[in-house]
Amino acid sequence: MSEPEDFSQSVRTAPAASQLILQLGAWEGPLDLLLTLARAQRVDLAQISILALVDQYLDFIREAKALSLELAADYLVMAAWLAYLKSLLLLPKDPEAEPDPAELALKLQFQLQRLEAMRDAGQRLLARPQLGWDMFRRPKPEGLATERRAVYDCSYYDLLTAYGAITARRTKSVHVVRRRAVMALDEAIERLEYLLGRSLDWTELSRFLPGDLTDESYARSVLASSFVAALELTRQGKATLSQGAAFAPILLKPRHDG
Amino acid sequence: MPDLALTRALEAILFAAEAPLTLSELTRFVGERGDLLPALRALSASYEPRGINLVERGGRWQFQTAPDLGHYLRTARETVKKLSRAAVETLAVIAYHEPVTRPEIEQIRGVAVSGGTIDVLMEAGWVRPAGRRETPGRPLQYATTPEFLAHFNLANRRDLPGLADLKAAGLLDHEPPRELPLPLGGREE
Amino acid sequence: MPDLALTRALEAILFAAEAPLTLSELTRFVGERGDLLPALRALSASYEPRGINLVERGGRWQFQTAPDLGHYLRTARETVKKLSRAAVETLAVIAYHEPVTRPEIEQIRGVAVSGGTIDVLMEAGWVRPAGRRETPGRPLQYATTPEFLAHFNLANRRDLPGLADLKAAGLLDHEPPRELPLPLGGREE
Repeated sequence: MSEPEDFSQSVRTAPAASQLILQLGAWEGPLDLLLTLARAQRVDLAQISILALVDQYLDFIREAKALSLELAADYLVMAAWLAYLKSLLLLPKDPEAEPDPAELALKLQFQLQRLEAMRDAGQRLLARPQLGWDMFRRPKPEGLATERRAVYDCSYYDLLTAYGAITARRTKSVHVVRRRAVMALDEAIERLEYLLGRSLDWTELSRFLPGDLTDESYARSVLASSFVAALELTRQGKATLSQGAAFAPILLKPRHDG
Repeated sequence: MPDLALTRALEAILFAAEAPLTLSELTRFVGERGDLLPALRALSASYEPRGINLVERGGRWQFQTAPDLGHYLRTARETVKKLSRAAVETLAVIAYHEPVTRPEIEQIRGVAVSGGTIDVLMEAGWVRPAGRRETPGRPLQYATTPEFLAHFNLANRRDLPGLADLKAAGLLDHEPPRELPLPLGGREE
Repeated sequence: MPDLALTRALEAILFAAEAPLTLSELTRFVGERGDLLPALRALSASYEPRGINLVERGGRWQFQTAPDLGHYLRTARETVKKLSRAAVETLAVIAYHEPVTRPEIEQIRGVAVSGGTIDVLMEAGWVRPAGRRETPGRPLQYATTPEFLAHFNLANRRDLPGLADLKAAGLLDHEPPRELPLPLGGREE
């Protein structure tokens, strides 16, 4: 083998701690380092001796410290934890021990196996055919058209109500005031003045009203207009008004001296 | 079919190409392999019955969907829209007074009718242009369509209730009020 | 092959589509025609020897070039961005354990996962947030996308390499109740 070996190869062939130290910084944390050490044992991770692995890790940390290499805190925390695990594993088996050191060792083993499995899976994924490298899709597909078609919602009721509303509005807008039967004031004045000129003495206002008033509303209009006409003629000095008491008949007499 | 490996390569190249390719462009991709034309022709023939065809257009080869399948590449997605009040009223006026011109609709509604309102009704398929009125200006008339009758479940226009019916049904809400009309201009909604 | 007209329609639709299509999207274009799956499978089989393949990836159907022909097509194309080791590992953890929370990813990898790593995977369109875990703190979960499956030519998650073995070995179990108090390093990449 004349080709320069890659690092993992060299670990496998010569798992000396000094060589590992040269690679410090190549690991993604303590678990990664542990996995590298475990692989260096060249046994199935399921069969690995956790005790031997712990020793290797502790040796590595010790040597690194001896070389005054900066060690990240988590490597030291892991070292402390592994030293603790090692002491538990070496003590006579205590069935009451909590946590159970054998179980802890199994969990560590499980974690290493799982990390290795995931690392392997990642490589197998990358080895698969990839889109944009092995397979290609059409770069400029024409695309599928989705036409948005509006469906209008309008019920029969809506339609009829709308027409009802229009009709109502329309009748309103063309509303014509019905021509009511009224006697205009001008007409009343003219009429009263004429009739008054022919009378001589006090005469009841009602006597001046037309006698054939069948339309009641017209009759009221005539009465009102004639009363106002009487007031107007009095103001003009053409007539004199008199009333004996409240609600008594209103009397009217012409004045000729004005 | 000639060389299967060549045919597959041509297939993949033409599929992934950004634009139709000439013979010389194809040669650049597959390398010198002799005359590509027989392979392309065989490939094209093998696609003939499929929904995708391989065609030559002006010396350039390309895949395209079979010309008879265009209608599958579109789909309609329906969205329900509520008609505006102006549109419902306009529709009602057209239904009751058809054929009716736009000025007439405006006069009846007492409001200017925007072109968009009638467009919406035509889009809905309920209103159609119904010839021109033979009066000065020859205004366009509008009428309802058979779809209008179908949508409102009417046998014909005579099924529309008359004013008396509307009043009886309480749809002609109130009688014209007794008081004088307010001295207002055009009343818009 | 079943109904030729249906098969041709499916072919044309999938060819023209801008993105892989689900069964229900296909149904929208071809109309109600019963179960499309047998037709798609037959069509897919008929393309198997060709340079273009019809494949199902994460429930979505698409045409793509055959994986062995990439070398004809690469020339003009940019090479796939190289993923960092941390990103590849994180992607594998998410794919094999999904849905998985960030603390779980960190537990498995033994390293704190930088935000950037998951970002890169989300930007590639391979990973998506997949709701929150209903446990204290309601941590966000991550899962892979159909594009992830399509990118790595996987029909579905069951096609993940070695998945069955890993499952059988119990390596995909969410660990025994108590996790190891392993310290997480702050370093990654």
